[in-house]
Amino acid sequence: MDLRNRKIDKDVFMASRAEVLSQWPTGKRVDLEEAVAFHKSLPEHKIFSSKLIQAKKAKKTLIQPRAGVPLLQDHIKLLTYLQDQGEADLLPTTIDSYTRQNRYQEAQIGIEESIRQSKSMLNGFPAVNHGVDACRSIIDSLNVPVQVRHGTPDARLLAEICCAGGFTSFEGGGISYNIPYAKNVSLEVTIRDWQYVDRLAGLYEEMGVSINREPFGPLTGTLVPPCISHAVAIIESLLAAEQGVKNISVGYGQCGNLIQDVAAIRSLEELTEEYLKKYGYDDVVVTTVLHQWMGGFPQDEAKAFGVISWGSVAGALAQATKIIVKTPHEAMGIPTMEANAEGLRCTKQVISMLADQPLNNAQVAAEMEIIKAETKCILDKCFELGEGDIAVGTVAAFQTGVLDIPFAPSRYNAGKLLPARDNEGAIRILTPGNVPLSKELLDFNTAKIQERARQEKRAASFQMVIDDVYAIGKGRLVGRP
Amino acid sequence: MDLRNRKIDKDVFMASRAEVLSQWPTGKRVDLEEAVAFHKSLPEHKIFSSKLIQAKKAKKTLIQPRAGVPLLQDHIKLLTYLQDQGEADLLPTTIDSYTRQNRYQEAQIGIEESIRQSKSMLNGFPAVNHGVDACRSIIDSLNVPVQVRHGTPDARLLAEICCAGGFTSFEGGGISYNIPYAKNVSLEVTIRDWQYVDRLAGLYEEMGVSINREPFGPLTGTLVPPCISHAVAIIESLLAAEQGVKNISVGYGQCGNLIQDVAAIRSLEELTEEYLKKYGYDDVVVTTVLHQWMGGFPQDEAKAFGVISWGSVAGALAQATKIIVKTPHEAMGIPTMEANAEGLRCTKQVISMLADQPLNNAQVAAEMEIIKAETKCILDKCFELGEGDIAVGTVAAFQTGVLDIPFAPSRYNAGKLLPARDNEGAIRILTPGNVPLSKELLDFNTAKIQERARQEKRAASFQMVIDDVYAIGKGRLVGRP
Amino acid sequence: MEKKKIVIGVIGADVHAVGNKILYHAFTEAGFDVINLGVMVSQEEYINAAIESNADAIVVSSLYGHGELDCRGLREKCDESGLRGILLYVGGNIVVGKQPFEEVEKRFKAMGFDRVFGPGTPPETTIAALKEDLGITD
Amino acid sequence: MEKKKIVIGVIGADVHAVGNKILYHAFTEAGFDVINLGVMVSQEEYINAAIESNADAIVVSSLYGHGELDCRGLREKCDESGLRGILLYVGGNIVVGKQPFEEVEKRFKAMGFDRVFGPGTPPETTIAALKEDLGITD
Ligand code: B12
Ligand code: B12
Repeated sequence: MDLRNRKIDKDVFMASRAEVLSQWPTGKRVDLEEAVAFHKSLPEHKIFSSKLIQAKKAKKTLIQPRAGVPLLQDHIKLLTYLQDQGEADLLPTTIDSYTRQNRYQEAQIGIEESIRQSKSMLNGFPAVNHGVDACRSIIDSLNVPVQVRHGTPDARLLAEICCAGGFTSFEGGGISYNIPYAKNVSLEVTIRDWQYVDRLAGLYEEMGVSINREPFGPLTGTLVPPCISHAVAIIESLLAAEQGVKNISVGYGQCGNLIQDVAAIRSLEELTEEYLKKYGYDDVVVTTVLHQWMGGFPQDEAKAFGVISWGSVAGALAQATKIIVKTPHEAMGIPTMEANAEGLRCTKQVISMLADQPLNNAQVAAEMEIIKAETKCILDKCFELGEGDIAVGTVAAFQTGVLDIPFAPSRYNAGKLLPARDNEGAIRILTPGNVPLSKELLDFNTAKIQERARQEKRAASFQMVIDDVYAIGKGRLVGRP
Repeated sequence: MDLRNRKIDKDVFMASRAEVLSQWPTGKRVDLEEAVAFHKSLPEHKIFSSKLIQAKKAKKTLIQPRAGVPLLQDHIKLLTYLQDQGEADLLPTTIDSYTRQNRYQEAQIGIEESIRQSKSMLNGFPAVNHGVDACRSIIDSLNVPVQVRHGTPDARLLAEICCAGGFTSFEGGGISYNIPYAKNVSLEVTIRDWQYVDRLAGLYEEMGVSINREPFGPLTGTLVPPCISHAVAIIESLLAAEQGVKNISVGYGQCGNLIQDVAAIRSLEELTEEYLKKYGYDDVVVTTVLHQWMGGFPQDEAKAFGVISWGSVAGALAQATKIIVKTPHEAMGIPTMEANAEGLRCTKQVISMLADQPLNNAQVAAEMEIIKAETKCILDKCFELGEGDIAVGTVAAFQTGVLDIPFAPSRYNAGKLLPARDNEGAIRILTPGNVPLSKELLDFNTAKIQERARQEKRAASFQMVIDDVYAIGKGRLVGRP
Repeated sequence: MEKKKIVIGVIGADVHAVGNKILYHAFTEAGFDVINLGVMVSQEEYINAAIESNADAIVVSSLYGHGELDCRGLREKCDESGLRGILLYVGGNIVVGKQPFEEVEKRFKAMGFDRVFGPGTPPETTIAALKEDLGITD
Repeated sequence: MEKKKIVIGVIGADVHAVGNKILYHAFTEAGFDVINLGVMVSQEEYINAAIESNADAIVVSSLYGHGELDCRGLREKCDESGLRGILLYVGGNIVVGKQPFEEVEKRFKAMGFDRVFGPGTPPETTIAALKEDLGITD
C-alpha cells in the first residue's frame, strides 16, 4: 500500500465508497446529493462550524458533554435534557464500543438486549445499526449542533452514515483514534481510512456544506505531555486539510497545572495555524478544545465537582473555544442524564464567572515557548523521516518511537516515553525514549522532575509515574509519597 | 464614655466581669483559673493558634465549614461528621441569631421548640444557654480545633462562656460584628465591648493559653471593595493587639476576580503585619482567611459547586492560611450535614490539586499596590481623625463616611459608597461617598468602571450595582445587561 | 389612580439588608408607595407603620431561618389592631434549611399569610402578585 | 514455594490500558507469575493462555461498560476446556453506569465469578484476595 499525504483522487474515492457502504445494510441508504440537500436545509444554529467560528470571534467558551445510549428515543430524550437542563451549547452522540470496532453484529445484540432488559447494555449509540434516518431524527429534535464522538479506528462507514444523517461534526483521526483505541491495527491502515473520512468531509465542503473535524486531543488521557498531543493534533490537521477539510478543532486534555494548561491551549491554536499556513492551507479555521481532566477521577461526587471546576477554570482562562465536560459519575460509570447535566451546569457557572478575565502573563508566555519548541522538535523529525511527507513520516515516527504516547494499548506504539509531574504539577518527560527533544529541552524536563524528586526525597522512578496516575483520583495533583 | 485604644486596666476589667457574668445564669459557672487549666490539658492538635502557625509555615491552606444546630448532641454529631466525612481541618460552632442579639430567653424557647418538634428551630448553637460544660463536651468530642463564629455586637458573655468552655478561637470585632450585623448599636459601645473580649483573650494569653482571634472579614459579603474590608480588619487587629491578643487571622470575602482576590489576600497579610509592627506589636502572628463567595449564591447545587470551587481556587492560589467553605445548599437554607461535607470535600480536592502552584505575577503585584495604597488612604485618615487614637478615629470615620460599608444595615454607617464591578469583574468604587481615596486612585477606579460601561453601552448607575448583586446567583460574575 | 401603600421590612433579629434595599428600590420603581422599616423589625413595628400609613399590604421578609418563630401570631395581632384582612406576604429563606416548599407554604398559610414565597423569588414575581391582589391594572 | 500463575487482561472490545499496566506491575511486585494479555482479550484467549501456562487464576478486567455482555459464558467455556474450578475474578467498571454494587455482584457471581470487585478497587485488595484464595501465606 502506498500511503501519501495527497488528496485522494475523486474517482478512486468513489470506487472505494461502494465497498464501504456495503459493509452493513444501512449503508445502502446513503446518498450524497440528497444528504447535502438535508444539510442545506439546516438552520445556522444547528451547524457546528458556524457556531465555533462565532465563538472564536467573540472569544466565548462553549460547553459540550459526552453522551450516548443504545436506543434512539432514549438517546433523543437524553440529548434534549442535556440541551435544556444542562445548558449545553453543543451536543454529542457518543458511539458504543462494538460499533467502534466495526462489530455491528454485536451492537445489534446490544440493542436487542437493551430493549429486552429495559436498560442500556451498550456504552453508546450504535449509529451504523440505526442508520441515516434515525440520525436525522436526532438532528431534527434538537436546537444546537450535534457531533459524533467515538474512538473508531476504521470509521469510514460510520462517517458516511453520520454525515448523511445530518451530523455537522465528526471527531477522530488516523492516529488519535488508533493508538489509544486499538491494539493491533497498523497506522498505515488507519491513516488511510481517515484520509477517506477527511476526503468525505472535504467533498461535503466542496458541495457547500461545512463539516467540522476534530482530532481527539487527549489520546490516552493519562499524563500525556502537551508536546506529544500537540504533535498528533497538528499532524492530523495537516492530513485533514489536505483532503479539503476547512474547519478543524484541535484538542488537549487538561494536565492540571494552570500555567501549563493555559499555555498548552494557546500554543496549540497558534502552532496549528502556523503549520497549516506553512504547508499552504490558508483557509482553514482552527478552534480549540479543552477536555476536562481525562484520567482517573475521584469516586466522591463532591470531589469530582472540584475536578470538573478546575478543568473549567483552565478552559475559561485559556479562552478555549469549547470545553468537553466530565460528570460527577465519571469514576463510577456512564452517567445518568441528571449527573451529566450537573457537570454541564457546574462548568457553565465557572466559565461564565471567568469569561471576562483571561490569564496572560510571563509564566504563560514562557511555558508556551517550551511547548512550541518541544512540539517542533517532534514535528520536524516526522517530516524528516517522511522526506517531507507527513503521512509517511508519521508511520516511521511511531515505528522508531519518535512519536510515543504514554499508556497506549497499541502495539504500534513504542511505549518507551515515561511522563511524570514536576514540583508544580506540570507534566514533564521523565524518560524520553526516542522522542527527539533537543538537549536543552531534555535538560529542562529533567531539571524540573529532579526538583520534585529532591522535594520528595526520593529518586524519580516508575513509582512516581504510578503515584501520578492515581493522584487526582486520590485528591491530589502531584503523587507525593 | 471615654473610648480609647488603650489596654484595659486589669482591675477595671475584673470589676465589669462580675456584671457580664450575671447576665444569664450560666455565667456563674465561669472560673478563669479553672478554665486555663482545662485549656492546658488540651493536646496541641486541638489548639487553633498552633494549627494556624504550622499551616502558615508550611504554606498550607486549611479548610473550615460553618455549622451549628440548637441541641448539644446533634451539634456534636454534626461536627464529628464534618471532621470525619468532610475532612475539615478546623471546625466551627456557629451561634444562633437570638444569642447574637443577647436574647437568651428567645434562644431558650428555640431550644425547647427544637426538642418538641424534633427539628432545628434555631439557626445555630445557643452556647450561652448551654453553658460551659456543654461547650467542653464539644471540644472533648473532636480531634481538631474548634472556633466560635457568630455575629454578636455584644459578645462579652458569649466570649466568657466559650473561652471557659475550651474553644480556642473566637471570631468577631467591634466593627465587623456591628455594622453588618446590627441596626441600632453605636460603634463606641461595640468597640468597647470587643475591647473586653480582646482583653479576655489577652488575659488567657498572659496565663499561657493562646486564643486565636479573627475579625470578620467579609462584612456584608456583598460587593465590598478590598480596601474597605482591609481597613476594618487592620483596625480590629490593632485594637485586639493592644489588649494583648497574639494570634490574629484577618479575613477577606472573595470578590470573584482572580487577580484581585489573590492580591487581596497577599496584601492583607503584608499590610496587617506592617501596621502591627509600626504600632509596636511585634509578637503577633498574622494568618489569613479567604471566605468563599459571601453574596447571593445560585440555587442550583451543581452551579453552587462551581462557585465553591472558584473560591477554593482563589484561596489556594493566594495560599491563604484557611478557607471558610460554603455549601451547595447556600442559596436555600442552613445546609444538611451531608451538603456541608460536600462543600468541604469539593474544596479539599481543589486546594490539594492547587497546593503546588501559587500564582505570582506582575498583574497580582500591580493589584496589590492598588489595594495597599487605597487601604492606606483610609487608615491614615482614620488615625488623623482620632488624633493618633485608632479607636476614636474609627468612630469618627464612620460618622463622616470615611469608613463606609456597602449594603450595611446599621444606621451608624453612611451608606454612600457604591461599589460596582469593572470589565474584568474586579470590585471597584463607583461612588466613593466620603471615602478618602487620593485623586489618582479615584481616577483609576472611575476609569475601570467606565471601561465596563462603554463595553456594555450604558452609563454606570445604581442599576449596574443591582445587576452585580444578582450576577453570581444568576450564573455570571459581571452583571451585564 | 392613587398609589397603593405597602409596608416592608425584615422581621425578628434578622439583619439581611441587601434584599430589602433592592425590594425597596424595585417596589418604588413599580409605582408603589413604600414604607421601608429596614431590618430587625418587630411585629409591633409592622402593625404600627401599617396603621399610621393606612397601608394596603405588609410584605415580610425573613432570611435568616427564624422566620417560623418570628412570624407566629402576626395575623392575630393584625386582627386585634384593626388591620383585619390586610394583605400579608412573606418571603425569603423563611425556614431553617432546605425544606420542600409545599409544606413550608402550607405552614405559613395556616399562620394567616395570603402568599408565601420561596428562596430567591425575583421582585417581578412579587410585584405581579401585589398588582393582582390589590387590583392594579397596568 | 513455586510462584502462583495468574492470567490477566481486559475483556472484549475494551482498550482501557492504564489499569492493566499497573495491575501487571503490582501483581509481579507481589510475587505472582503474571501472564498479561493486555487489552481487547477474547474469552478464548484467556482460556488458551490459562491452559498453556497451567494458571491458578484468571483475573478479568472490564472498564468500558460492556462487561456484562462480554463475560457471559466464560465460566461454562472454562469448564468445557478442562479448567473446571479455576479461580475467576472480575473487576473494574463492569457494568454500564452507577449501579448498586450488591446487585452487580450478584449478577456476576451467578455467571460463575468467584469474586467481583467494584470501581477503583486498589491492587492491594485484589492481591490480598488472591493470596487468601490461593492459600499463600506471607
Ligand atoms: C482514561 C480513560 C479512558 C481513555 C483510555 C486510554 C487507554 N487506552 O487506556 C480513553 C479516553 C481512550 C477512554 C475511552 C473510552 N472510555 Co474511558 N475512561 C477513562 C477513565 C477516565 C480512567 C481510566 C483509568 O485509566 N483509570 C486509572 C486506572 C489506574 O484505574 P482503573 O482503570 O480503574 O483500574 C484499576 C481498578 O479499576 C482495578 N481493576 C481493574 N481491573 C480489575 C480487575 C479486578 C479483578 C480487580 C480486583 C481490580 C481491577 O485496578 C486497576 C489499577 O488500580 C475512566 C473513568 C475513571 N476511572 O475515572 C473512564 C471510563 C472507564 N471510560 C468509559 C467509557 C464509556 C469509555 C468509552 C466507551 C467512551 C468514551 N468516553 O470515549 C471509550 C472506550 C473505548 C474502548 N473500546 O474501550 C466509562 C465506562 C463506563 C461504564 N463502565 O459505565 C468510564 C468509567 C467513564 C465514564 N464514567 O463514563 N477512556
Ligand atoms: C449576604 C448574606 C449574609 C450577610 C448579610 C449582610 C447584610 N447585613 O445584609 C452576612 C454575612 C452578614 C450574613 C449573616 C448571617 N446569615 Co446570611 N446570607 C447571606 C447570603 C449569602 C446572601 C443574601 C443576599 O444578600 N442575597 C441577595 C439578595 C438580593 O437576595 P435575598 O436576600 O434572597 O432577597 C431577595 C429575595 O429573597 C426576595 N425576597 C426577600 N424578601 C422577600 C419577601 C417577599 C414577600 C418576597 C415575595 C420576596 C422576598 O427578594 C429579594 C430581592 O431580590 C444568603 C444565602 C444566599 N441567598 O445565597 C445567606 C443566608 C440568608 N444567611 C443565613 C444565615 C444562617 C446567616 C446567619 C445566621 C449565620 C451566619 N452565616 O453568620 C447570619 C444572620 C445574622 C442575622 N442576625 O440575621 C442563611 C439562612 C438559613 C436559613 N434560612 O435556613 C442563608 C440562606 C445561608 C445559608 N444557606 O446558611 N448573611
